Amino acid sequence: MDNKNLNNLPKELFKPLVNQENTSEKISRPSRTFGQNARRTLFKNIPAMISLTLLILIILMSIIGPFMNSYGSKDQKLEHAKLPPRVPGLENVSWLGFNGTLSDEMTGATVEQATQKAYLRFNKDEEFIDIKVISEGDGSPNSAEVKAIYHIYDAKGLDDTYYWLGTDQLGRDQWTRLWEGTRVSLIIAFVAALLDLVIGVAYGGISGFYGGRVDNFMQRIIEILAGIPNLVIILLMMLFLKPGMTSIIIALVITGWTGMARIVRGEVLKLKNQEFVLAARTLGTSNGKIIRKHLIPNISGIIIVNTMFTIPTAVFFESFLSFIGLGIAPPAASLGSLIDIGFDNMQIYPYMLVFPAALLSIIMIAFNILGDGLRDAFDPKMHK
Amino acid sequence: MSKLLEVKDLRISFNTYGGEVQAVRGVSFDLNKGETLAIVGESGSGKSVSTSAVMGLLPKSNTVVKSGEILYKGKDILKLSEKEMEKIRGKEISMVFQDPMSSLNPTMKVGNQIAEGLIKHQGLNKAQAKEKAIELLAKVGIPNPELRVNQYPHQFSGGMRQRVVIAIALACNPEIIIADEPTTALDVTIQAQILELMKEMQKETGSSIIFITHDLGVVANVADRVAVMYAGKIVEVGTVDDIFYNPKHPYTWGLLGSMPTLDDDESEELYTIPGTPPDLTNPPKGDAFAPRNKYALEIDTLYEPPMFKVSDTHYAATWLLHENAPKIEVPEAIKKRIESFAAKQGGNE
Amino acid sequence: ACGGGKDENSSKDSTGGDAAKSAEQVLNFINGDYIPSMDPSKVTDEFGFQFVGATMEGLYRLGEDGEIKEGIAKGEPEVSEDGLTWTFKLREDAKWSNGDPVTAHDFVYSWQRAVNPETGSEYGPYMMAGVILNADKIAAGELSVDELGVKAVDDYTLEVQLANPTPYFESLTTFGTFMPLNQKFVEEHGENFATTEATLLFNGPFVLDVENDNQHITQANQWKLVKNENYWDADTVQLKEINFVVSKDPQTNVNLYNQGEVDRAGLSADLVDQYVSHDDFRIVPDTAVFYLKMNQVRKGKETPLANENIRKAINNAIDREALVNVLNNGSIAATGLIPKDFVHVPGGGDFREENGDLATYDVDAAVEAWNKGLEELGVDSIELELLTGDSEGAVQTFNENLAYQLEQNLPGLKINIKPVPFKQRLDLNTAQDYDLQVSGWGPDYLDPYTFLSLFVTDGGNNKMGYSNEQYDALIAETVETSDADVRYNNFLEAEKILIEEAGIAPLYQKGVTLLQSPKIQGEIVNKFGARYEWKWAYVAE
Amino acid sequence: MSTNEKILEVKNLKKYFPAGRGKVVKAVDNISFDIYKGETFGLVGESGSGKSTAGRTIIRLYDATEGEVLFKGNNVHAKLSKADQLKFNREMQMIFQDPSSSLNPRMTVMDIIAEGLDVHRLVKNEKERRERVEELLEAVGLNREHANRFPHEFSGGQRQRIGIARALAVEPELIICDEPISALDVSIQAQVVNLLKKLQKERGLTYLFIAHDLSMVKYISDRIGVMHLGHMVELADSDELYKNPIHPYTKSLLSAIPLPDPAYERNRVRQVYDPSQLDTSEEPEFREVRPRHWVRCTTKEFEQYKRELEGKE
Amino acid sequence: MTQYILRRIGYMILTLFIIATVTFFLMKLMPGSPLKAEDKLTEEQKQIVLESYGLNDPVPVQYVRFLGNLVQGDLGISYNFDNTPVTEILVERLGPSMQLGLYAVLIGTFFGIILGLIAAIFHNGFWDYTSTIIAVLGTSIPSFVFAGLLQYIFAVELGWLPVALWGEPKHMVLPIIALAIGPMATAARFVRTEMIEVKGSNYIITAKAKGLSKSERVWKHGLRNALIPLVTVMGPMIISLMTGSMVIEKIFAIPGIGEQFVTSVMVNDYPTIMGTTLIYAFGFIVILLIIDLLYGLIDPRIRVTGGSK
Ligand SMILES: Nc1ncnc2c1ncn2[C@@H]1O[C@H](COP(=O)(O)OP(=O)(O)OP(=O)(O)O)[C@@H](O)[C@H]1O
Ligand SMILES: Nc1ncnc2c1ncn2[C@@H]1O[C@H](COP(=O)(O)OP(=O)(O)OP(=O)(O)O)[C@@H](O)[C@H]1O
Ligand SMILES: [Mg+2]
Ligand SMILES: [Mg+2]
Repeated sequence: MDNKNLNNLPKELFKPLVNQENTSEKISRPSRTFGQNARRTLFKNIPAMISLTLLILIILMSIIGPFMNSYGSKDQKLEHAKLPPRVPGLENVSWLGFNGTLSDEMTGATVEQATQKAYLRFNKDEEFIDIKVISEGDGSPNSAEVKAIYHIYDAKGLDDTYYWLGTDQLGRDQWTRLWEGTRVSLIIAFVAALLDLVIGVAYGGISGFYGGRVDNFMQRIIEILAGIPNLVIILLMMLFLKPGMTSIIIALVITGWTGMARIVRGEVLKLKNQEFVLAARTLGTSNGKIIRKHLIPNISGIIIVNTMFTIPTAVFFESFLSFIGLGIAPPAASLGSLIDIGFDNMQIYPYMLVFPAALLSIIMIAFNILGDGLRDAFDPKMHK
Repeated sequence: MSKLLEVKDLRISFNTYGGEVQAVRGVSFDLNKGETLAIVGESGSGKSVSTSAVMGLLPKSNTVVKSGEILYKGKDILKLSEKEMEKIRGKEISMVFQDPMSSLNPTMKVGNQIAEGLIKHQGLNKAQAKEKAIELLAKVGIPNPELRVNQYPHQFSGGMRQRVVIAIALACNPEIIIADEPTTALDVTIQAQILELMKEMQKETGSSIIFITHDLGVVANVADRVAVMYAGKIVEVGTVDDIFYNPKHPYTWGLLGSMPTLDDDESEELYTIPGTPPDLTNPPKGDAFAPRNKYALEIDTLYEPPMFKVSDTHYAATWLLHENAPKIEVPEAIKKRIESFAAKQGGNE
Repeated sequence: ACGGGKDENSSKDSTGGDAAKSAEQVLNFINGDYIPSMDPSKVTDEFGFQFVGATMEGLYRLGEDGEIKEGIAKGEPEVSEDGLTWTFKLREDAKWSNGDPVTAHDFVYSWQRAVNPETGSEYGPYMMAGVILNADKIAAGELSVDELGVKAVDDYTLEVQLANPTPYFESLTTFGTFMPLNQKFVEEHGENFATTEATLLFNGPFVLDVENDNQHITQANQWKLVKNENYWDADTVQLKEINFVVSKDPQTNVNLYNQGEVDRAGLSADLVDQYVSHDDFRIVPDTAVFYLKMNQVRKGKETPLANENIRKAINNAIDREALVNVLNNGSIAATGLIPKDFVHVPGGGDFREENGDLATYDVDAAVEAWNKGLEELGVDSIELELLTGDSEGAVQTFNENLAYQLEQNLPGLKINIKPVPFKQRLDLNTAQDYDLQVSGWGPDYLDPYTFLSLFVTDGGNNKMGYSNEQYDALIAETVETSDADVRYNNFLEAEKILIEEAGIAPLYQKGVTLLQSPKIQGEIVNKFGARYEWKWAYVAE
Repeated sequence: MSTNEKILEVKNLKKYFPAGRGKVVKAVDNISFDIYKGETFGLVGESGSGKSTAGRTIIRLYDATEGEVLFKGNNVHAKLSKADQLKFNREMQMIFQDPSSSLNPRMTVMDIIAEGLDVHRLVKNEKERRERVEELLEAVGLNREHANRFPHEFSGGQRQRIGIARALAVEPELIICDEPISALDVSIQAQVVNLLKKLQKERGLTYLFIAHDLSMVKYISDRIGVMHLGHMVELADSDELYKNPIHPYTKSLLSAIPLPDPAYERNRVRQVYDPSQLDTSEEPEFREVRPRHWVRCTTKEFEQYKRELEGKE
Repeated sequence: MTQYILRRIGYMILTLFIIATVTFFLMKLMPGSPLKAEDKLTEEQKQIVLESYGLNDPVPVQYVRFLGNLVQGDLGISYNFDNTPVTEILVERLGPSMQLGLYAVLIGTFFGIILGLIAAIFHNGFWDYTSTIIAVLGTSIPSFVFAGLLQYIFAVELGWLPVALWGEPKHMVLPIIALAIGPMATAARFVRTEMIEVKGSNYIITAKAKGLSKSERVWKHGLRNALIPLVTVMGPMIISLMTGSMVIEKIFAIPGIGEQFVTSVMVNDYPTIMGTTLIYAFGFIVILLIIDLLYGLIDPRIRVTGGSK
């Protein structure tokens, strides 16, 4: 507005403002709680939302997946053992690997020799084996190479049989077992994480809140626990308890809660000298109420985040236990036990490893990303 | 007096989740060689943003410079590349931050933190730079500088740390020192020492200082000229005497009135500015101060007031200065206070 | 060897191409684990026996097909009428690797040491009690070691007094526990004897060579067998060197084989499919037999398995062919306790063929017995625990299939698999705290007694409350007589009783699948004791 | 305003903190003062001089190392019955320095203010609770609509007012204000101070007002104590203290206050506090150099200060 | 300083003592014996053998003896390896594990730091996502799968490196890579988060105001401060890596303590389990002490000052 206009302003505008609104204390921002803000921030985090969706999907599948076909997870059918994945509709798209064939490359001095080997390799079912010559060879050892594709479903006369993810050595449907295994792994992980949470929060809370000698003593105990390798503790548990889910969970919890306790303690130590806690004390609020109303709500974010990171660790540890043979009792499966078996068959029946390992990795990645996302969401700095 | 720095119609916004924050909404001021310009205003009024812009310190990710130029010796700083800015920062224009506790790197020896700039801008070698660092420490009044250069910030008290920060700012004899609330975090006694130190240094080097604060006492102490900011704008600018003895803007009145003086009558209420500052994502139409202004006019809700000239050195942006506006006197409380100052001054002299 | 199903691998050199190099008498093998002990008196495990066997020589050595070959003893022993006094003539050119001669005193010392309670030997009392006169009493600390029935008539004549006529005594003397020891050397090293290469003394075809002489043998993960130039029959030994490394992962082992690092790699079941067509694929039969133990008394209480019909039902409900298919490692179905190709009945065929297929897969019979059993017990369902103690994939799968078969074939049966660490399974076995358990037994000498003595009432390995007076009497008689016909008749009879009343349910006879370089020649696979005999082995072009 | 009834007596109060390895920080080292009913007692001093520690020890947030605090004649640090303790909690309240950390970010303003009401069962039902909170909100100049909002939605000054409302809810007699305005903007400081004064007038409150902004303290307080390194170095009526500061530390403190008066500032001479000038011949004690004016000094200094004062008169 | 360390050592000894006691009694609770062929022996024969291990004494006597031996550095004789002191086993097996672990931690952290820095510098950019994905994958893929893949690709298919075994430097490459993935991922995440935090801190802005360039700010001012929290997590990580990874050691046929430990567990070799536990605990505590001292080195604020306060 330049000076020229200044003089043209109507006089009546220069009257004192009469109906001046009550200026006092207006808040223009919409009311949003911390939780709402956190949720908003989380919802805007695309990778975290993708992870969340994936996880929900995986959890759903672990419940309904086993019922999506007619096979039971424990039904053994040795004549159907080690069948590769075959999915109706996708079976004609050979590169997907869902066409129910096995293939291998064979070498020999001559094509003939290599072909014979290939027949030997695949039960001598010559009529169901396609041979593709890769290299003619010159008669020297292993110079000829052929690729054999074995139509195993046809060879076994299983025209209308489809194992979507193949079968294991006992002819059990991998799809069914994969999802049941996922369920078992997730239950172990969730329950372990939940118990970690309960014990860790209580212990860390008490340690941090009472401080001083109590704290010192409780921290020493944690230190001692951390100083004992968890395999020793787990071994002990395995001896005292029946092998199975419960003992795995207990073993996981016994070694796992200290992490949560440490974090909670740290937070409580920080919080308990915050002025709002002091204020509550001067009001005569009881300790219990201070913990419940003032401390816990303020560390809930960090607890949730930490739980998110505990879950994949538990899944992981369960699979390690399976790997060393202390895992879930057969015939039940877990992701870990499936991977363990798959690992033994890695080079020849890769599908036995690929699916459970991929699923485990996806679960791990998703929980990690979701955990990161939640951490951001609970960080007020990340709010708008 | 030559103009060292000219800021013209600077408008800066930040993109945030909550929308666009219009932090600076058309700020213009200039800085002459050797003078101290104080910028006052309440928290969030845009003091730091406008001065950080001069240093090119605003975060690149979400800052939008909507318009304006910042002319330093005739060059527009806003148009310089990062490389060119590096040559200006610390050498031509340097900065002292509010919080001496966090503005020093806790893991680096104090001496090295001072020497860095010297090595970078003056091409000194390490030994020379250290030599100079000791000199600077001595200059800002730190005893035992030879010993102190090799210590870490946590071994210094708050006041001493702020001295170190000042030493860093002074290291390359900059033309302009921007001090963003350099004493807010300090005790009164230490604040007084730091202020004395800054004035002394200025005398010695002839640098210009932009001094940001919301403590009017400090302003009275250090400033040659004062700019009062409100909601991203400068609402009044003038010499210290203009602002303190002849304030024109109601916001300035409020600021002055809300500070008790040692000889106030305790039974009287302090003069306050009601309400809260406007939300800068959605600044009000017209005069942003109007909603909190007892003396608001109808026009305030429609048009932004321009800068009215009060005197050659004194400008204020309030419709009250328009010729058509009703004559509104400085409120009693403020008037009384000014009078008491004058009386005391008389008494003193 | 003892019970259990631990797998091992070994293999030979297949560096292939280079003819000159392959003619070099060097082999490279993988060892499935560390050597836990090299002290002949203390050795208890497969690898210990393997390397004691390769580096030491007892009175005799096992040749092809269990044939007894001369060792330190010259010619056949002189046996007294009653079969209780055996006199061995020793060769005079046998030397220890430090040059000392090997004498009859070395045997006396060693055997006394093995039964001396202070030694803490486990195999000493086990192998010698009831065989050598007074061994049991000495081991129990009731007699002094001098009373052991072994004596050096002179430096090169050894006289042994047996407790019972033991027709298979010659084969026993090939066993690690019966190796001689040089008293001076052993006592010189005291506590440290047999802990490092420097504290070992050999008299066999090879000497053990660890890179660091002072490294604990048990901690070496690489070592060599080097031809022993002091061996009395050194001329026969062709191999210069056999290198060993410890590696446990089957996939890694096969990869090592394919890279030519080693000459033999064991194949786990999962790898067999991939390598059946490989030129070097081999199946090596083994004499270990695996069977299902059915515990009749658990923690002092009778289990449903005390009912004979229930046991019979289980025995008949097992499809052993399917099981060995699952194992996929060259194992064959076991139809009795005594393995195939182990011993022959006097003047006749293979013991196994002689006694026929005692355990058969017959679902109808199984169900019939099952229902009868249930009726007798007055229940309509039974829940049993199957203890498993091995993490190895194929064994686990095997157990799953076994459990599944039983559950499928016997309505109302529920089986819970309980996997525990290997050693812990043994502990639970000792405590007789299980229902079902797959257990295995490898022979310790060439006689059915090694198997059939297991299940006498309260026998050390019975641990399942099995007791049959007739069985006990038959077995006891085999100890007292040296008449081969009587003994074998008793053995055949006893096995029939055991299987027919389903004391155990035989499952399979172990086989080993491996990739092995064709250049390994002349290697003998023993039926007990040291698994491989390399004295006559050589590398072919 | 103030009466002669002592509401609080602090006697030789000491509060030491362990500083590891056997060392202690003497945060409050033997201070004594009384506060009369209805007055505002100001406590000033540089950062770390022990003001907050003193305040927190008085309100039992810390246990005293030594000495006693009598509130209405009762020893605060004695073992109290649950009922006595609750009573004490009602009668003495505290307002904190940091408006952002003194309110639980996860609670609504309603719950924050009502916390005291709940603890002391001062309301019978939800409706009454709501009414009380709204009343309090209005008393501190906020709107009743604010009750359901969360602290982060408020500006610093508003938050401080919520803190005041929380303290007021239990109708205390003595409020310890620990730098309630230090973290606020100038203009907002004035709002809060005005509010405190207004409430004092209306409700006859007594304040222990801790601050280091001396002009504000002077404005609000009837009497002022100056703390330095855990000691109380000077105590007097506020006018008296400003007019006749005696202790060199007080003098330097006063001379350092910047005033919003350029002309005055141009001429200001700062007095530097130099502890080495003090008499160290004996342990200084707190002495009354003139009625109602106490200084920590040695006998020698005592005489000297007395002389100085006489000279001034 | 010395006083501080001495006090810490006192604590360490106490903690170790408690751990030793706890594990001792736990082990006593567990079934199992040193016998290897127990099924072949009669009860009397077993007792005689057990006698030679001193296992027939009352538990308190065994405990006192155990402590006495422990003080002299004697951890007993393995149940699994004949006549082999546990100390011998630890010495032999710790070597390779520590070597691998140390290299893996060093290399992993180095690359992790680089990755984290790149991610932080290009916050929310392509490189940030890439390095975050690498880091998440690193923590998500089970190490045995990863080790198996490495072996398959680099040894079996490409033939660049040996499949397994131990002894020469080339044998270490694959196991180190497999082991380094974990620390790399952890370091990357930590450094990224910290660096982003540090980037916004006042002293970095001060450095910028001094005219320092971005790289100078990152390297001279940011890195050291961003590393401080990493140091705390490094402690447990180092000790768990240096005490061996059962999986990696098995797959690559490395004579390490991790594999040994699992074997000991499988065969109830209690003296070895105890010995390994104590070594682990000892290492854990020592590393924590070292970390604390290191912490002071990196962060002068925490430097444990002895003389001046
Ligand atoms: N990086 C940023 N992103 C978003 N908003 C910002 C950013 N920096 C500053 N602002 C906003 O810009 C406005 C002005 O901030 P500025 O820091 O200049 O205030 P100030 O006057 O310096 O206040 P104070 O006295 O508190 O330092 C504030 O509303 C602030 O929230
Ligand atoms: N909980 C505590 N533990 C140990 N030392 C403490 C504790 N609280 C305060 N101190 C120490 O006591 C001394 C006095 O602190 P206090 O907070 O009372 O000072 P203050 O005068 O309130 O300072 P400020 O103006 O900065 O608030 C300081 O040296 C401080 O470091
Ligand atoms: Mg600012
Ligand atoms: Mg304080």
